[in-house]
Amino acid sequence: MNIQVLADLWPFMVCVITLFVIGFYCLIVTLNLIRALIGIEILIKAITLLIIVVGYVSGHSALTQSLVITMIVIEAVIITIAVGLVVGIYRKTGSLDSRNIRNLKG
Amino acid sequence: MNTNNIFLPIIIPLIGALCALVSFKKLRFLLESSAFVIAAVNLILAVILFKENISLNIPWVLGLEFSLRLYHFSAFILLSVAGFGFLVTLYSLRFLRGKEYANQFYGYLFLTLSLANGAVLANNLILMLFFWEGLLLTLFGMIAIGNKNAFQTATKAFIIVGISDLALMLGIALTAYLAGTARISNIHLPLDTLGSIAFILMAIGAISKAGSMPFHSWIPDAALDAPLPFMALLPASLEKLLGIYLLARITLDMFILTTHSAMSTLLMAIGAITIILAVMMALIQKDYKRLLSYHAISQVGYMILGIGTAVPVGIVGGLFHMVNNALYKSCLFLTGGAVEKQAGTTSLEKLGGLGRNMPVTFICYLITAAAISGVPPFNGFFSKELIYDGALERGKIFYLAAIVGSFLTAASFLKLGHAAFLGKRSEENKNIREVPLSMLIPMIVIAATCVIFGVFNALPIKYLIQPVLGEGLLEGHNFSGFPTNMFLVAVTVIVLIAAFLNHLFGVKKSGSGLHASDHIRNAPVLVKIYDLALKRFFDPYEWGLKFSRLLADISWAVDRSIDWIYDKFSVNLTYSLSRQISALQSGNYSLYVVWSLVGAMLVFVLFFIK
Amino acid sequence: MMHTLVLFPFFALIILNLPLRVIFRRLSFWVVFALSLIQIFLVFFPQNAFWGTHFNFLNTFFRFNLSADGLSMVMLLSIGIVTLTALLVARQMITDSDRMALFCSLLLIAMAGMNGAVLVRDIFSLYVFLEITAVASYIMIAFDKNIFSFEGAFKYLVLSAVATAMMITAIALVILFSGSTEFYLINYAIRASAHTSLIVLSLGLFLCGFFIKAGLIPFHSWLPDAYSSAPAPVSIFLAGIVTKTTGVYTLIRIFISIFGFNGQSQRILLLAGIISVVIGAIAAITQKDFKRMLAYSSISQVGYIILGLGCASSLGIAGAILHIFNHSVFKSLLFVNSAAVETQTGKTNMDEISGLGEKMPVTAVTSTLGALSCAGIPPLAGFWSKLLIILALWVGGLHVYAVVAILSSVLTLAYLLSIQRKLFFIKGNSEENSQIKEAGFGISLASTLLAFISLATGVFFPFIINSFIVPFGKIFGRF
Amino acid sequence: MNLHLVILIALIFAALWTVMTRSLIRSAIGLALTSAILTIVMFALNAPLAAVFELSVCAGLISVLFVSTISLTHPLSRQEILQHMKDRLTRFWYLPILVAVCAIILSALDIKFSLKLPAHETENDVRVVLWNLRQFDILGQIIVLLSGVFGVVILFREKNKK
Repeated sequence: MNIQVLADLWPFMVCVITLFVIGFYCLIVTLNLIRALIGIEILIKAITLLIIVVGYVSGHSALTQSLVITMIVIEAVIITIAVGLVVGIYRKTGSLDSRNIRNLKG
Repeated sequence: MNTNNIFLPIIIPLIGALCALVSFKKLRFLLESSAFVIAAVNLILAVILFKENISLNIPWVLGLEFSLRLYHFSAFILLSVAGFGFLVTLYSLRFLRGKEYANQFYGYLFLTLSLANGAVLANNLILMLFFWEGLLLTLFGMIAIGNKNAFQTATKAFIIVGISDLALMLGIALTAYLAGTARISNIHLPLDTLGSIAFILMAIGAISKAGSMPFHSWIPDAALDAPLPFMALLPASLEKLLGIYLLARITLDMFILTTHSAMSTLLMAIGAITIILAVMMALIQKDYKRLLSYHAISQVGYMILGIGTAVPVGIVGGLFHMVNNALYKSCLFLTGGAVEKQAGTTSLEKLGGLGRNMPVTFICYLITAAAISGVPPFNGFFSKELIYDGALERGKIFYLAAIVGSFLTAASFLKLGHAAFLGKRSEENKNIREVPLSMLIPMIVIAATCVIFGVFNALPIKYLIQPVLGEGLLEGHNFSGFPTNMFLVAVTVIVLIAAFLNHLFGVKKSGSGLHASDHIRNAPVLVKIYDLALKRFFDPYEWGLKFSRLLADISWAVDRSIDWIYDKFSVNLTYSLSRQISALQSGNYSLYVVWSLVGAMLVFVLFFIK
Repeated sequence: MMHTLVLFPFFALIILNLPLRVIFRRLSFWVVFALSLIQIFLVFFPQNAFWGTHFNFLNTFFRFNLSADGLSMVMLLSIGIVTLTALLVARQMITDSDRMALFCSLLLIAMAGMNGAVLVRDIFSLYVFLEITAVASYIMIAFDKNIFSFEGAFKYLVLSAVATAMMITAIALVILFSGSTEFYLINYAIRASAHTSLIVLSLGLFLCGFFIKAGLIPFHSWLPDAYSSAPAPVSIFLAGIVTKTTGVYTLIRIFISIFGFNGQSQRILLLAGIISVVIGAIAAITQKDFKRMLAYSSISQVGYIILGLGCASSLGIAGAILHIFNHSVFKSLLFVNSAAVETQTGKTNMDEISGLGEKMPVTAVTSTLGALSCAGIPPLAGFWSKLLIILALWVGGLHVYAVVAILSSVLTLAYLLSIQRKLFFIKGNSEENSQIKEAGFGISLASTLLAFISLATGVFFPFIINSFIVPFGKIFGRF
Repeated sequence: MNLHLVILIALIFAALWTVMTRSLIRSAIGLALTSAILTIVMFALNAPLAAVFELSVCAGLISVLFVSTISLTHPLSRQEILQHMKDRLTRFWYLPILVAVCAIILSALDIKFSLKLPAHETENDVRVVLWNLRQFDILGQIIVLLSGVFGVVILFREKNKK
């Protein structure tokens, strides 16, 4: 690791933060359940990028790579489950509109 | 003798109480026999212990000591308590037969005996208070098992006696603080400012136990509602004994009551007022038991007057009067009970001419009524003479009150005797018979004792009462024998004759024994006072009720507004808040994410605010 | 020895789902039953020679960095108890043996996940095992496959994903300044380095992530929806232990093992705690649904735990840990009771149910005990832990917090007793209630057991304080 | 370095397109594209193994999952699509501006990290780290995969029965 690398860190950080903004915006604003999942996916992309950058900068890229591999597996499973839930909701309500899942309130 | 025997007077009645409370209704014989045996054992024990002098101090919880002391005064009271307990038990055996509450009554009776013995023996103020409060509970219980009004009356008694016990408690606390010890035999306090307060507080406890004004008002009510043996036992004898015992203890031992002190005058004033007011109320009663109950109050006045004089002759008179009163008053209540048992009522309107049906009862009544009126040579005469003597020494006004009380007492008993035992007998009373022997025996024994204590008055005075004062206080006097002050005797005799004449006048005017006192009742000024009194205008309890009702109204208003704050305002506020929060939970997950992000921002803001 | 707690459920899971499932299907209940009992046993006898000798060979295959301190032990005990309870209730409520086998497998996964999360000493492994627990929870919430359960599970998933995102970001930052993911190395790095802004950033992200998982206000919103939509045994499991492990335990762990306390973090904990305590209790008052009310109550109780943690004193942390245990007992108990009411009447709306006391005496009595414990009435268990927390607040000079905590306790008592009265003790509609019986053996057994634990913990508290709390004080003495 | 910047900007644009495109299918494809660009970044940052995983799992598996889900669901009618487009435009219109503002401000900040990082040990191979040092994570991965299987079994089984 050297000073040059550290100096280059900031553009990556900017990219990560921007991806976070896009992901959260999508998650909050969309009314489509699948697009909400895509928002979550973009969040995960941002995190993946962050970890890799951190590993690159700090010189622990083996560690961070293994972490990223584990994370990708887990997120894949979570997205699978989420898709399962979305399909279930679609079967019950006939649409992917998130306004259909506002039954539980109060 | 073993020191531990001092526990027996407390334990034996306690065993009796437990036996009685657990016994089944079916086993009436067992209940009655065990009650009789326990009462008898208690009496024998008191006799055996009479000459003993035992002192016992055991360290107890919280640094207090469990200390009992048996000496001539407490032994004397112990004997009296045991004696009355025995006689009342004997009487109750028949009176309570077939009553639902018999086992409860015996239980309370023995509990009362046990606690009374404890209170008499206690040589520690705290310990005494413990027994004293126990008596409050048994008092409540005994009244409450009477007729259907009894519970209300019991509550009234409980409140009145409870308040005065509270005063006693404060007094005890103050006394123990001032004296630095709670052991009664070590306390000798002067009556300075704090001492006077302590004295007054403890005296309130004592005289309210004895039933003096203004703590009397539950007694006439209880007379109607509670079981009759209760009246003979508690207000008539036991409570008087305990109250006056405590009063004597605080005036003789614990505080140094000098002859011309304000406290002494205060006590005498209370005594005098009690005598007059209670006997005036007694005069107009139309119920056997109620009339007697007012006399029970009135007689306390004599005792307080006597002890309050703080001169030897008065104190001896007061204590002697205490014994005498316990005797004749309980006997009078027992005759009342006999009448109630046989005639089914105690209302004087329905009674009359029972003297022929119940001769023994009548004779007992005659003797004891003469004794209470102060007719020589019965015991009442001698004690009253001593009290007159003492009162005259302190001031003519007290003597005057005492003698007027005596006149009215005599008048009211003439009226009572006339209305109940003489006069015209109604048809339904034709078949009334004399009461059974077990009820007669106590009456006869007590009446006989009245005569004996009168004729041989040296017996109680020399052996029972004068030792209490001790040689130092007596200064070589001996108050037994026939009164020495012939002037007083003459006045007494004149008063009694006047009372008799007054009665004849009343009978002639109204035409019956029952209304013989109506001319006094209808006298110009008195009529209004009486009217007010009958409306319970002079009953402090009623005042208290009215005052507390007023207080209740005020606090009701305050309470409503506070309640509104609690009940409506805060609840509605909480509910509306709750609904607002629920409304925020709209079910939209996007909103949830937004909240979480806002929360995260707040967390970071908090982190960077130092 | 501790690795067996993760490996046994894992092996059991594989064996039960081998192609011979037809045979093992019937066994699955007993396997989970035995495993949870073993776990409880292990907590009480951690040094037992049997585990030391017979299972050491596993160490040669696996190199796991696991250890258990007092906090982990309490969590393991709670996990064992709540799993057992959920299992007993599930046996009563899930009749189809195929579905029961699936449920048991999910329980095993969640159990392995939570045990792992409690035992690991590596921040990334902690994340992995939290995710295992979370995945199992999503599936369990959606187990009934009706629209409500899908909705609850989806909301939990979305919020949980947000929490995960925050948490991994924080982990990345931690790696950036410490170069490691192990607790003690991070702790060294924090003490040694001066990158305060990075440390604060990562701590803040951790806090937010775990606040979401623990359901503190204003991060709570998924919690009532998920609890109320889940099937009854899953509600018990979620409320009793899942959120406590994934949110509360992790919070305590990162504070005591990694970051330590400072003024700012303490203030955040206290504020989050007190807001949750008050708002959770207020929101619970007007709830119509039994389970939803309990969910809000859960938020409020978690607030107490966080308050105890926020004291940053050993007394407060001991109170917090004890309250986790007590909460997992009494809240599971109340959810078991709600399951009993739900199975017997078919309703969860409190306005439609009343006067069950005569018909369901066991439920009535045990739920009253649970409610009193929850409200902190002596001598039940909840009283002592709340007392410790409030005492710690007072001793720490946080008088306002202490007073508010006591007042909210009154509020808790108010709403819990009012529902007790409504459901069990007033006269109900006798026609409607005529068919209702006591819930079956499994539910009654579970509720009786939990009520007994709650009572025994309270009554024998003086013994417990000597054998558990004082050791806690030693462990956390350095903070 | 300039190359990095170009790739990063491409990544952001891919993500933006993913979010803002009106069709779900295009959105899924956009996600795959984002993943692919991320893979390039990861290769550039000296993380080849993770990059391969990213490409295979995220760009491959998850995109397939999304596409198949989208095809499972009922396609919208023409009018609905038009209505939908209007809605989306009004709601997503702000996102590019937000992203632009965010990116410009952050770039302008240009924070220089002056980290004193702990000296790291000799760099291990990824496989060594993964298999030897992070065994517990591997165990966790296996359990997660198993739970994923259970999830699929439970959540999708209804279709099989029908």
